[in-house]
Amino acid sequence: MAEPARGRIAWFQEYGVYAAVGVLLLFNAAFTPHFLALDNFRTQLVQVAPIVIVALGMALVIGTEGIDLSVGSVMALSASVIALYLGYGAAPAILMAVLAGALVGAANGALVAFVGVQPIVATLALLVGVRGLANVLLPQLKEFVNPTLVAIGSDSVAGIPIVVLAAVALTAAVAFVVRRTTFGRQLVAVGGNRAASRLSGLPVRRILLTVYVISGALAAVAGVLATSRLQASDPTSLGLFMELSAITAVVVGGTPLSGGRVRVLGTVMGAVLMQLLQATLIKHNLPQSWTQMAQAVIILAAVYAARERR
Amino acid sequence: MPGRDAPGSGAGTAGRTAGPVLEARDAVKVFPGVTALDGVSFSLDQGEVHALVGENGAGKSTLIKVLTGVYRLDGGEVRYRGERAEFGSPLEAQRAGIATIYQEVNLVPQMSVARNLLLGREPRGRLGLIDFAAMRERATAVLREYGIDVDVRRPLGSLGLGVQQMVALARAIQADARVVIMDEPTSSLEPREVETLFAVIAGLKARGTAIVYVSHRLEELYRICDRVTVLRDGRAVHTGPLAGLDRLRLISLMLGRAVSEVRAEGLTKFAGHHDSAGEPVLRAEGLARRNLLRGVSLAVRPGEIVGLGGLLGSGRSETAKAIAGALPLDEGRVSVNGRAVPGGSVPAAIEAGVVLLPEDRKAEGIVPTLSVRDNIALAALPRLSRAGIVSEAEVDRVVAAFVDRLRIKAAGPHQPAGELSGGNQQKVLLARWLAMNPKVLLLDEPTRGIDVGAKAEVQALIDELAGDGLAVVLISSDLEELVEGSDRVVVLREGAVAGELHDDITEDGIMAVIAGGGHG
Amino acid sequence: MTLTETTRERAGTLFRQHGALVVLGVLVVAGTLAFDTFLTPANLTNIATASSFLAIIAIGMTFVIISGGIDLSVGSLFVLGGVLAAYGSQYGTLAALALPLAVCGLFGLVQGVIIARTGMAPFIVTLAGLLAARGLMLSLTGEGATTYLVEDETFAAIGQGSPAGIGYPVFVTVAVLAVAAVFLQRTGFGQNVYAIGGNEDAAALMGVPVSRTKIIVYLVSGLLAGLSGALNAARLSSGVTILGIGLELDVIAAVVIGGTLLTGGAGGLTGTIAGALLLGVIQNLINQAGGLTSAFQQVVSGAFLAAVVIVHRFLSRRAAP
Amino acid sequence: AKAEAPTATANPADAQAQQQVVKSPSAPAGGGCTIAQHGSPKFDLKSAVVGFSQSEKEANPFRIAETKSIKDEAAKLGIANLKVTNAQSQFSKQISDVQQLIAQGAQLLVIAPLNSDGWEPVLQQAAAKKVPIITIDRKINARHCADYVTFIGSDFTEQGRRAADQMIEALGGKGKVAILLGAPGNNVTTERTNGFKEQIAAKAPDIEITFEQTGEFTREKGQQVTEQLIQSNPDIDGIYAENDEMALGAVTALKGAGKKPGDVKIVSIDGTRGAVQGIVDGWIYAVIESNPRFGQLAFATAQKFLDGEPIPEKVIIEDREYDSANAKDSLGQAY
Ligand SMILES: Nc1ncnc2c1ncn2[C@@H]1O[C@H](COP(=O)(O)OP(=O)(O)OP(=O)(O)O)[C@@H](O)[C@H]1O
Ligand SMILES: Nc1ncnc2c1ncn2[C@@H]1O[C@H](COP(=O)(O)OP(=O)(O)OP(=O)(O)O)[C@@H](O)[C@H]1O
Ligand SMILES: [Mg+2]
Ligand SMILES: [Mg+2]
Repeated sequence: MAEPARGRIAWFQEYGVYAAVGVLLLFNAAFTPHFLALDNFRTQLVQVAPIVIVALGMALVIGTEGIDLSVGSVMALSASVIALYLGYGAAPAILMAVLAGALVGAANGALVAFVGVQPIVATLALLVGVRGLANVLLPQLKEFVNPTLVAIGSDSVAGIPIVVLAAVALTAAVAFVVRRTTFGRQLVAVGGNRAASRLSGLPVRRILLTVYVISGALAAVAGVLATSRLQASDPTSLGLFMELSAITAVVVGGTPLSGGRVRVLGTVMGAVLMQLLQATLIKHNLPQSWTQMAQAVIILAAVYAARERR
Repeated sequence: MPGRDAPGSGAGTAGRTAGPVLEARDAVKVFPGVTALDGVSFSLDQGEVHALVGENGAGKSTLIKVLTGVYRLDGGEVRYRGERAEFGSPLEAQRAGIATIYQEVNLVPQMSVARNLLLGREPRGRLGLIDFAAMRERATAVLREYGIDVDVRRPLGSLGLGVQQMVALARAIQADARVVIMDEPTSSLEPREVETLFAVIAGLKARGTAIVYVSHRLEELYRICDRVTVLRDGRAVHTGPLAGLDRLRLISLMLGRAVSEVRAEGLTKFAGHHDSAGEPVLRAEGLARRNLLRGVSLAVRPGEIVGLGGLLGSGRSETAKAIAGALPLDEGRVSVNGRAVPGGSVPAAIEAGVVLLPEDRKAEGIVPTLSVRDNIALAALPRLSRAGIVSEAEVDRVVAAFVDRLRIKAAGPHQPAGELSGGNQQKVLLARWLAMNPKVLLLDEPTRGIDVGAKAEVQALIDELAGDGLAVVLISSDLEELVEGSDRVVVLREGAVAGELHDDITEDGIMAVIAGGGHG
Repeated sequence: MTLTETTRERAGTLFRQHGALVVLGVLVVAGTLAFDTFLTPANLTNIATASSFLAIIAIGMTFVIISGGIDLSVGSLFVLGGVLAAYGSQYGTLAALALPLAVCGLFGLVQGVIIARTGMAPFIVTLAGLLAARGLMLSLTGEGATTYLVEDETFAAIGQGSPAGIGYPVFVTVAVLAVAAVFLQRTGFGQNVYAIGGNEDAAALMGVPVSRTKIIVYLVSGLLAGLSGALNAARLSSGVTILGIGLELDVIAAVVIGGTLLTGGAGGLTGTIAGALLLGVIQNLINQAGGLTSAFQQVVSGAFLAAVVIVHRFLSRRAAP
Repeated sequence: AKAEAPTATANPADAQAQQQVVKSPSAPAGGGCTIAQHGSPKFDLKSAVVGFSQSEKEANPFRIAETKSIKDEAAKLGIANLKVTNAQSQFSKQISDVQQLIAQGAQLLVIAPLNSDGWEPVLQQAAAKKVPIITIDRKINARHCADYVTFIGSDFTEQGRRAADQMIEALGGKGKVAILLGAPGNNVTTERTNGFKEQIAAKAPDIEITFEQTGEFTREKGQQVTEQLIQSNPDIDGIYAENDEMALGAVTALKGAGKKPGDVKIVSIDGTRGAVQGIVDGWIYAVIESNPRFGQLAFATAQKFLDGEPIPEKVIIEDREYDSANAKDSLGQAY
């Protein structure tokens, strides 16, 4: 009787984000001049890449019923560290930046897993402190001319920007981790029922720690990419409010904040949806007030469609 | 459904005259993938105790939730006191005079006992504000009637499940109810508490209250129930007086098999005593934990089933947890095959071959968002993967084997475990541990909330495992199970060993030790 | 074996509830010893007044968090409330108060209804609310370009008057706190808030009107954010448009430092107030110390916050598992 | 750690040229504000407690130069007791910062306000204690002399007009222009936008403003918005960026889209070294300066006030312009 309707609902729950992206694409194809150009899609993908990368880490953290507010500040820290170590060449600088991100992640993870501080507070403390640290290390924006770093930000391989390739590769890696590895299975179990996971002998603390380290490292990678795109290290404004964008992408993509589930491709689509929306509003030259209200509506609609029914 | 309404219905305000107080007619409830109720008709008369039985997943809890406004019907109707009733929420049903104790303790663990007990009917003082002193007094007094003596300011969650169950009972029955519905109220209760409960039920019945009683413990049904309705696969297959209904017949109705077939299998639970010679596999010595355990020692040989007896709060669950590394110890040591197991670490215990089936499967067992498959494979994942990558084929093999062996009823291996019936969840947990090939199996209430069929299966399984040389510690509030299943029963009292029964294990014997008569 | 709470457990509970107060006390003593300009009436009233706006919002947030939710929209509602109050002040005192309360209350109400009726996560619903309220504020002010000035003397006095040297906002905070505390601790509504935060399903089965309670909780949060914004507008004599960004995080920090668990079901208001004051004192001490670069100040604030929650966590760790 | 080698070094000889020059001391007919009128007690600047409240983190060239010039000048004058606070872009914090400075006994307040409105609580306390206030770079909407002594800074509307003049010149009075707006709600944004639009409307009706989106004063947002812009409006002729950071972001975006220097004319405001270098490289057409070095002027004005001289309501400073003609030579003067 009600079966077909139920089927449709389930479909929407699963693929609502994809449908929304499709609708936006159609709208733009019809009403936005110069939208259907290769360059345009490249621009959108390049802009969304750092958000996607941060959101991947965020999705893992959210899968464990946590949250990581410090990601934006980690991006800034990554920018500072790059500027600091660029003298040794691009590779060591990037390495140090990612290491710094992982360290911040470890601090988050330690607070959450070992001290037992609630994730939102622990990472809030680091959100504040790490942004400050980024500024202490590098008091102001600093341009660079390092050819390798500039190339990472602006070159393409086989017509696809390196930044986008990085995002695709990391998405594949995270999807693999979530779907195929022991760690991936364990992390959603920890998010689904921590006590049960502990009693089943899972190394709950280590899993939590690792998840935050991954999130920090991914945020740092996003910081590297954003910095190389900007051709300057900007510890003040890089990654501001990134945590909200990333969380939005994750949740719009269908991963519940209550943990126990991670949707990797959904997360990517969530980020793409928000990017396309932003682009649409900018291209149609709508004022900021409109942009914000439209985002509110889209977020609600997307999450409403994908919500778990009871 | 149309035209089924008796002509002139609604006119016959059935107040105190005959006719059902509460009724379901052709009730249908569909969940994604499962038709939980498939046209169930059920009627409850005034002053009767009506048993509702059936296998796990038969739809008992769903029927209750439909009757009390938790779920909306997909078809059919609910009638209360002769009129069509559509309760929008449990609150409405409660206000109308239907008190319900839902399956699984459903209270707020962070709140104090008193607040839980009196939520929604707190004593008011001046200006209509809550009077906490009065609340404490009232709560303490009420619980004392049920034989529970606790500091009612403590968070409920810090107490054992049994106490929580009693609080839930006390809470529900307090209200002036016309109908009281109890979904497996005794699953965590001790004989003493069960007696208290039965006394309460008798009192209610005498007042003319109608009672719906769900339990998998058949002997209880025969003691207190007047009529019985049997559910099978979402259908009501039998309703009638319980007296005169043969126990085998009842079981055959629940299982949907011929009586002869059931008789042939017998009510097989435990095969009997095992050959348990040799050195103990598990040795626990002087386990102590502030306020909980005071020097418990225990030894279990391979192939032996050691029962743990005792009242609520006597420390049985804590003992099991301590051995499994889930409770940090102040003192004491645990060893397996003579090798010491580091305390306070679950992975270390598992490594040594000690596993625990926890008492509270909802809070400590099932990961509701994960599939049946992932739940079963959870603990064994490291063994089922190579270089950190899960071998799906291996997982499928193990899962399929256990779903089959334990007859886990699910829409498929990918159904979220949170959607399974309680009994099937328990089987999933059992499978999770059996997949680990343990040496020592600690079972805390392994058959709690499991139907007769499954219970027999689980018991047979436990027997079989012991026969294979596993050392088993069995905690059960079901004295019958303890008596029949154990080779030896260790009785705990107030966190210490009070006595031990070897050869002649009887319910009376256990009760005597519990009461303080000094065996062993 | 005792079945009553052990002293250690009780100390733990006590500390969780009043830990912020203890830390606050320690900081005040330290501040007094370190700086002569700290324990002066002027400085203390400054801290109290400045903290009161945060405190009022945090009171609403405490209800939300105890109920198991979260409200990210309060920063935006704070600035929206201020703009509306300043705009409304041209029509008199009543309008200056009623307009922000009505609009922000409505925002809270709608968020509450969406959360209660659709089961969507509060985090995401109120994140949308954050964006929508800010968008509305921007469109009311010509993309932030227009600053409405408070035209009404009486209304301005509510923000600026200071009988006995203590600003009205402090009195308002105390009044709001008193009323809120009675509601939270001594009424059925308050019990329901704790119950749904502790275990929503159980609460529903126990007959708690879950939807209604949630809706009220977000309504209260919206109202208080609007009230705080209006008071602030009165104090500043204008509807400043650049306020409130990231304020929700400060508010959440205050509530959590105050011992309310984000998991819901536990916590209280006195801790929240202490948490709000604690944030104010930390800021004040950083300023007193001087000499720190702005970047370093942030490092110190972050470290402070982390230290407070760690200490808090260790001291309140319960004896029993 | 080892950073990349710096690209340019400051030339101390430029120091003099960098100082602010007063454009309009405009002593009004009323004679300005004297210490007698204000009511402040006389004190010796050197031994006084002076409070300086900075609005934003010292993380962009403007704020760095501003704070540094205040601190340097105080050191030079031998003012031992300078208390500095930073509001980290939170207006509420700035209010309590200044209140705290007053509570700590500040006798003179130099404020770089985050916002022009909303200073009532501070003004009341300052008035009660008769603490003179000098605001720099942004003004406070309040009563001259009663509430504050003077405002020293640029005229943002005028900056917008001058940017428009440059744009008109660049485009020959005809074309399509995009505006990269500053942060919404900021007075600076509003005034620089208004000045620009006024002037375009008045002087070059053939220039069409087809696009205005906020870049929030940051390089990253400037880049992102410009990337979207040149996709959807490939025929854009000029970009007016309301600060240098956004202009430099726009340059990166144009480079990325394969444009050549000069394809799109960029005019911006601030005068940071990066932007002036942009002119040299041909990417930016012109930059209107907004000079952040307030130290000398602020303390000189304070001293005059203490000496009893009348102080005008506004001290508007002369802002330079950089274009292809002078950029190379003036590089050392940019901050
Ligand atoms: N919320 C739900 N969503 C989906 N399926 C459900 C839900 N609740 C129950 N079911 C399914 O409905 C069927 C009936 O379940 P119900 O809980 O009523 O069984 P029961 O008779 O109470 O079993 P038990 O004795 O184990 O408690 C089961 O197949 C169960 O999986
Ligand atoms: N009758 C009671 N009165 C007061 N408190 C009790 C009572 N029964 C149990 N408790 C509390 O519950 C706590 C734990 O009980 P728990 O259920 O774990 O014990 P148990 O011996 O394992 O019994 P069971 O597993 O059968 O419930 C005890 O420490 C005690 O504080
Ligand atoms: Mg059931
Ligand atoms: Mg137990």
